Amino acid sequence: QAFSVHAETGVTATQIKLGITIPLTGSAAPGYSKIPSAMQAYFNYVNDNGGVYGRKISLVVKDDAYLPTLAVAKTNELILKDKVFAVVGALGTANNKAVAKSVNLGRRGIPDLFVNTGYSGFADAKKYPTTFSLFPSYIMEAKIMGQYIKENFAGKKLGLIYQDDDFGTDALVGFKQAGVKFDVSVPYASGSQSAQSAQGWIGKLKAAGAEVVVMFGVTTASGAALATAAAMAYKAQWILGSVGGDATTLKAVGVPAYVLTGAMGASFLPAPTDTTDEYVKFFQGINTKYNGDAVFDNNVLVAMNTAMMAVQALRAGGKNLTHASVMSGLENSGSSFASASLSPINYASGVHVGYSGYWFGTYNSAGELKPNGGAYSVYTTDSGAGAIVKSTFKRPALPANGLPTN
Amino acid sequence: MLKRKPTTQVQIDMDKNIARRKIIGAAFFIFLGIALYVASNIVDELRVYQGATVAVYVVAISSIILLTGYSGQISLGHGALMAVGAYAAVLSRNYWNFPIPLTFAVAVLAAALFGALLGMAAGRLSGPYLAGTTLALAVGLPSLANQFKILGGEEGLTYDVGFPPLALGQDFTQYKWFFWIAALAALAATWVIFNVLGSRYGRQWRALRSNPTAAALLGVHVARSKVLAFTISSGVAGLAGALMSMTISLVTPSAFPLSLSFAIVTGAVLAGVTLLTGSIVGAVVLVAIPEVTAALATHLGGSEKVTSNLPGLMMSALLILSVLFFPNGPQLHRRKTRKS
Amino acid sequence: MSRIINTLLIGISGGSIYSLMSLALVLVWRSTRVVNFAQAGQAILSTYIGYVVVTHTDNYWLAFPVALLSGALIGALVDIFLIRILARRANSGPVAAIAPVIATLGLLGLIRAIVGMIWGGDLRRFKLPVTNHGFTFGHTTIPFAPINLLIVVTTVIVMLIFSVIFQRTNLGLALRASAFSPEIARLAGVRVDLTRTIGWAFAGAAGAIAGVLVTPTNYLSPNSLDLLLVSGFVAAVIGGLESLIGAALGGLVLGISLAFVLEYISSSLAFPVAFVVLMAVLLIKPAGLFGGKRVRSA
Amino acid sequence: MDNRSTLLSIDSLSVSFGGLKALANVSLDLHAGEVVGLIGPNGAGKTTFFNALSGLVSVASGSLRLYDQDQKWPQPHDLVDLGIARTLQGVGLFPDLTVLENVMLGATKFSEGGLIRAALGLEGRTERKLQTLAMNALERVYAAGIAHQRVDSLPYPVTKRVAIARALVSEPKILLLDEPAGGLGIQDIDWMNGLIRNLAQNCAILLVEHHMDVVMSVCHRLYVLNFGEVIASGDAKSVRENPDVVAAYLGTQAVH
Amino acid sequence: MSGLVVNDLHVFHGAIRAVDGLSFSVETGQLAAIIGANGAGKTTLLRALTGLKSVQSGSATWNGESMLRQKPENLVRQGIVHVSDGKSVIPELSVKENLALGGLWRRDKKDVAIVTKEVLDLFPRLGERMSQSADTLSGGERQMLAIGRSLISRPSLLLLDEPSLGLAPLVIEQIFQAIKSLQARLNLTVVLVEQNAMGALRIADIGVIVNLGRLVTVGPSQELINNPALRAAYLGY
Ligand SMILES: Nc1ncnc2c1ncn2[C@@H]1O[C@H](COP(=O)(O)OP(=O)(O)OP(=O)(O)O)[C@@H](O)[C@H]1O
Ligand SMILES: Nc1ncnc2c1ncn2[C@@H]1O[C@H](COP(=O)(O)OP(=O)(O)OP(=O)(O)O)[C@@H](O)[C@H]1O
Ligand SMILES: [Mg+2]
Ligand SMILES: [Mg+2]
Repeated sequence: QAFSVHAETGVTATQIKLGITIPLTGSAAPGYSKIPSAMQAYFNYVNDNGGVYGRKISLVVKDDAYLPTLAVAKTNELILKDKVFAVVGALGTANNKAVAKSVNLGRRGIPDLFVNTGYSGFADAKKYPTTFSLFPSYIMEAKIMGQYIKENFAGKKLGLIYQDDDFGTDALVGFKQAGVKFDVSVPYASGSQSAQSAQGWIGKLKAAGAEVVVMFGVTTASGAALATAAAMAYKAQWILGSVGGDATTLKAVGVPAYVLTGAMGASFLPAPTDTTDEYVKFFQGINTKYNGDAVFDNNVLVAMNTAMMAVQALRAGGKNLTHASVMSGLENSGSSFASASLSPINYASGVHVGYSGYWFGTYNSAGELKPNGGAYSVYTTDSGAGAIVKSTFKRPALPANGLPTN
Repeated sequence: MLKRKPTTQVQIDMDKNIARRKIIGAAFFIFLGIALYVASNIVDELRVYQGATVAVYVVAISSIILLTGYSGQISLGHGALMAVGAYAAVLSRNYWNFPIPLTFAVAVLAAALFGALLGMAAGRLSGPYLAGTTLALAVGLPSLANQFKILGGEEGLTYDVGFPPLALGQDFTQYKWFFWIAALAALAATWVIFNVLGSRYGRQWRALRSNPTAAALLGVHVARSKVLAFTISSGVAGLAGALMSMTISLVTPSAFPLSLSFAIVTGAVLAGVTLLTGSIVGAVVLVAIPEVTAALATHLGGSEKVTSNLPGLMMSALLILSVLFFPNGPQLHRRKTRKS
Repeated sequence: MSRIINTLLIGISGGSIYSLMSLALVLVWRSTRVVNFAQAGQAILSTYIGYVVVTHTDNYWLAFPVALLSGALIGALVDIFLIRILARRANSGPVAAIAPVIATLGLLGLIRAIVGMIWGGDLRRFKLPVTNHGFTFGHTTIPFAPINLLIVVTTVIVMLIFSVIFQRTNLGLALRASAFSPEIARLAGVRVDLTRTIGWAFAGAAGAIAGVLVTPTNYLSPNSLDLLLVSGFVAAVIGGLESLIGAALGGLVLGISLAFVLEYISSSLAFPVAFVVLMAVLLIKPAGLFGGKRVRSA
Repeated sequence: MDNRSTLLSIDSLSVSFGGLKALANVSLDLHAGEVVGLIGPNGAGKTTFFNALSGLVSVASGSLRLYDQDQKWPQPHDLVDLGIARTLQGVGLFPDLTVLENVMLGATKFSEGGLIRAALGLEGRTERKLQTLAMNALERVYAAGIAHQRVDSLPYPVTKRVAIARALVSEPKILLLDEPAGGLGIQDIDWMNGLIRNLAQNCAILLVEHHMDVVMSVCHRLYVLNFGEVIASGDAKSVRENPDVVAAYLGTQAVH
Repeated sequence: MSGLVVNDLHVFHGAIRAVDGLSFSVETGQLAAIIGANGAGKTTLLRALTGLKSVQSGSATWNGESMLRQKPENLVRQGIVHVSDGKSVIPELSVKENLALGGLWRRDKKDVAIVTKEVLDLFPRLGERMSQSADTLSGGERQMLAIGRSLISRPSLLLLDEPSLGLAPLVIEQIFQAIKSLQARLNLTVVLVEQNAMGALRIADIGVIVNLGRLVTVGPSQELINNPALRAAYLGY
């Protein structure tokens, strides 16, 4: 392969420009709006320590208010005006779909790294050649959760609350594949969640006598459901999906600690409050020094973890950084990247989905998600008919000083 | 006191007037077409893309100008009608593989039909009641997409108008293709609206807007005429919806939020509500302001809390100032002379 | 049977919140003939002010009047600096009908941006004044809690106060006269500017009450009252915009219909149902349940 | 009984608003070539009579014959096709349209072609036709010179004439005029007198007016309404001297 | 100087000089009829005097104090009440409420009650329509309502813009008589703008004839009636 003489767009001798579209304003902003600055915090740390082969990373942030039209417009600005090298961590299923197709990142050959969505469609590397997902799909999550329920709550009456859009309907697919049937399921329209509507959900669950309830919705919905359940004296074993299970946010939306205690959650990352975890501890340090000591919640952890993955991807692209070199670097060595996730990373030639597994835990009275059985036990699967297997993956240790050396 | 012109002289003046209006109109559209063609070849790709968005907004704003500026009805739900058009277009494309122009026609017809039904139901409503109904429509309709598998849920349906024909050359980009399609559709749509507004239909709408009773006594079927305006406006909105979906290659409920409905009404006000040519100004402002304010916000700096909200702040402030100080849109002089 | 009653209770407690917001919208409509889309913005700002008080004093009952007063003040300022000028500048032609819509939408964006700048986008929690744990009879807990009772009672009180003011006092007559026909009201000696400002202040206070009552069971963010604005508006239109009783009833009709549809038909139809309920009411009575009479036409 | 053909014949028309009986058993005939005045105190029901005839209020009872045929009470938009045109009390023009446009609206029934033609810009012929008709009507009220001015820029007396032109342009057989001289100065009233007499050559006119000099000089016959009932009818002189009319309406010392 | 004094008043509508240097005065207790053709500037004059229209230059005083640049609602409190032309009632309110409006600002509620009763005696039609909304009134009934409301404000200077507009002859007579008797009984100063020149001059003490915004002549009304030149040009008899 010939060395390209002139540098790729967005790369100079001293700088690599990355871009992200994410809601900073509007109703989807709470939580997600923390992501860019947390990413930038980690990048700044890396920049202060020599950058990526001497190049400093800068992140251009665009507010898309969670609207596909704006996501396309802003990504166009990122690419055509700001001339970023790659897009990293862009959020939202519809947004990413629209961007991938309309801006046509694939045809332009621009890497679309670590999209922040559980949409299973991006697994199709032929259709989306430059798109790399990081998170397991919602189907995987539901499949694994279904397996867990079958193993642990056989014979109990099962209830489900889910967001009535792809997010939730993907989950239905997963549960079906896992062979779990719910005795009662309560869909809710995205945006309609509130304490008032939650009264209706809980009423239905209560009437059906559900003993185990899976909550597959956003945090404001799971918050409303939990708080209302407590208010209506409804007791059940709750299992929260990864999207709606951030304890810090749940507390902020008014879920008292005693309500959360005993509920279960699924995650691929360690709990953001788990200071015994070396990654969490390291990122908390970065957060204090570089991120103005923002509240360290799941979003911050996700952001910093994504940023660390991005740095490794850029390093994998080599000194002579090109779009192609980054993507082939990810395909070739991505599976060995250091990451906080307890799930293995699956990147390989033609495989663009990163994480594939979940572990289950129970919230303690301090709101920390503690692994069930005392130690992390991760199950992995794929979005299709693949089996659900217990993972033997051992997470790579945190690189020295949190600076990747791949 | 009143000067009288001989009839024949008046007659000639009138013929001249009609002819002049026609010629000016046609010349305007031809000139615009040429200007757009030239422009699409010299500006960069980002501007071409934005040009396509402007064209989409021109169509959407025109639909509001027809509805509000002429027939006097308010709609806060045109985003939903755009959704109807977009879904109709994408379904006809995905299921029957209709050619592109035909999908636009389907969009127009479907949205017009929907608008007609809505208009008939809402025909007796006026002012805030109509605003309220259409607002509820804007909130209620897009989320219905999740109820029907065929509509693809939140994830939406891919709307692919295909790559530009090879005949147009190698460096004819996808965005230029979008732009051509959108601009052509916008020209056609505004030309049709221009004609309708200049005809007796436009006259009737303006009449019933200010005095429905007097209009009825002149033989105008007020309710029917209002529904007609609603129908045409909806059809045009449907076209705008299909075009918008083309530019993002996707039809999804979240592309038609309440803020879209508000944005096009805003654009219409910036355009001067009664001024079809103003729709271009309104559309350009809608596309340009977010970019300009965001750039300005980055330039001014500050904490993230501040910079992320600054564009919204400036946009809103601008909006308020413009209705306060240019309520009649961007035109420089307004005919308000009273002759004694 | 208990299912029906539970659903009804859910509807009532949800509906009374809509009623409060709808009340605020009706108050503005009745004093200036403007549909105030910024109402949610004004309410959110007052609620944040209340939030500051609550977090500093840990006393909800102190935050309540502070929010109420700041709501009134914000309402008054909006009238003085925006609506008055608007009434002078955009008062004829088709633009007169939508200029207030645009101006208040702009104001909504402006306030949200300001709130976002000051407090950021994070979700925040507002202390509950009374518990949200449902009343318990024997072994059953009903979905109606002291907080719901508080909301319903406050709504009724607020409504009564404003009804009396509007229907029985000189101020009420002045308010209506100024709204319908400022010039003639002036010629009759009514201090129109002041009166309209008072109307806006009342509405601001009512909106603030809605904000501080609904937020404790949910959470606070710059957008957290958006949903309420839409349902409040729908409720107000159902009620006919003219009458305060209509506003309250509109809220209840909407709340109860939503509760029943979500319970018995599908729980994901919240938004379409709001539209259908509105259409149904307006088809039967085009000017809402308590709308004005038809004005003589020739 | 008059032997000229009866254009309009209304038999025992009643209209009520809630409890208020605005018209009670009003019967009225209008013959070709006639100018008939409808007078009476304020609130007697004159405008309501026009409104009932033009479908703006609903009729409680009573029957309508037009051109010697039974006729349902019309809807407002049917009026023009029935050969009836009406002016509104006050002015009732469309203020933000030009004079010509206002009058062209009155001629809409002569237009051809539908929406599609209009959308494609093929309406030129029809538009020209309407303009010609409108200009002719404006000529008849001596207002052709101001055809291209906006109505809200006109002096009041001129708007009154435009309003009449707008009614005329549909070539009605029956013209209903509601206070055409209201608010006019002396000179303009004289002028209006002449105009009405002139118009009467082409159509029958039903006239509501409070200016007695207009009424007395142009009307062939009068009906007097009071509290919704016809209290007198006949020629001008007999009505004028009818003591009931004097007591209810004219007053002892005629102001004009 | 007591009474109403207007001096060199100029009021523009854009470029139109609707009132173009008008000067005249009305003494306290007098009834002045302002006569002129359509568009003469009569309405504009009244609107300028009561703060509804801003003036270009000139002065206007009532009992020595300037009336200009004041809000209409404050002028009402000084006893200066204007009944505007044609539509001076609020159609959405009931007759009762329209009447009440005139007395809202007054402290002396007893007197408000008394004068309300007087008004209802003067216009019994209104009494029959008290709870009806004003939009159902006939043109004449509305005019009565507007005048009635103005009286409830207990004016000392009453400015009436074409009160006879659209009224039946008998009612015009009644209203003119009512104005005349109110003037005498309450020592009211009245400025009466009228198209109905003869009717107005008959009850007026002085007449002010305007044309195109300028004063043509001012004088005792009897003199004006008897002046053949004026009769021909402005009064139409
Ligand atoms: N829509 C309505 N609702 C209730 N009452 C009405 C309505 N329209 C008219 N009226 C009443 O009916 C009566 C007749 O009114 P109408 O307007 O016909 O009088 P008019 O003879 O035209 O009087 P004017 O000469 O003053 O115009 C009046 O007492 C009026 O108050
Ligand atoms: N709002 C306005 N804008 C522009 N010009 C106006 C306006 N109002 C009145 N005018 C003009 O000012 C002049 C005086 O009008 P004004 O209404 O004062 O006359 P008037 O004597 O009251 O007439 P009328 O007897 O018809 O009521 C006229 O030329 C009129 O066209
Ligand atoms: Mg009448
Ligand atoms: Mg006047």
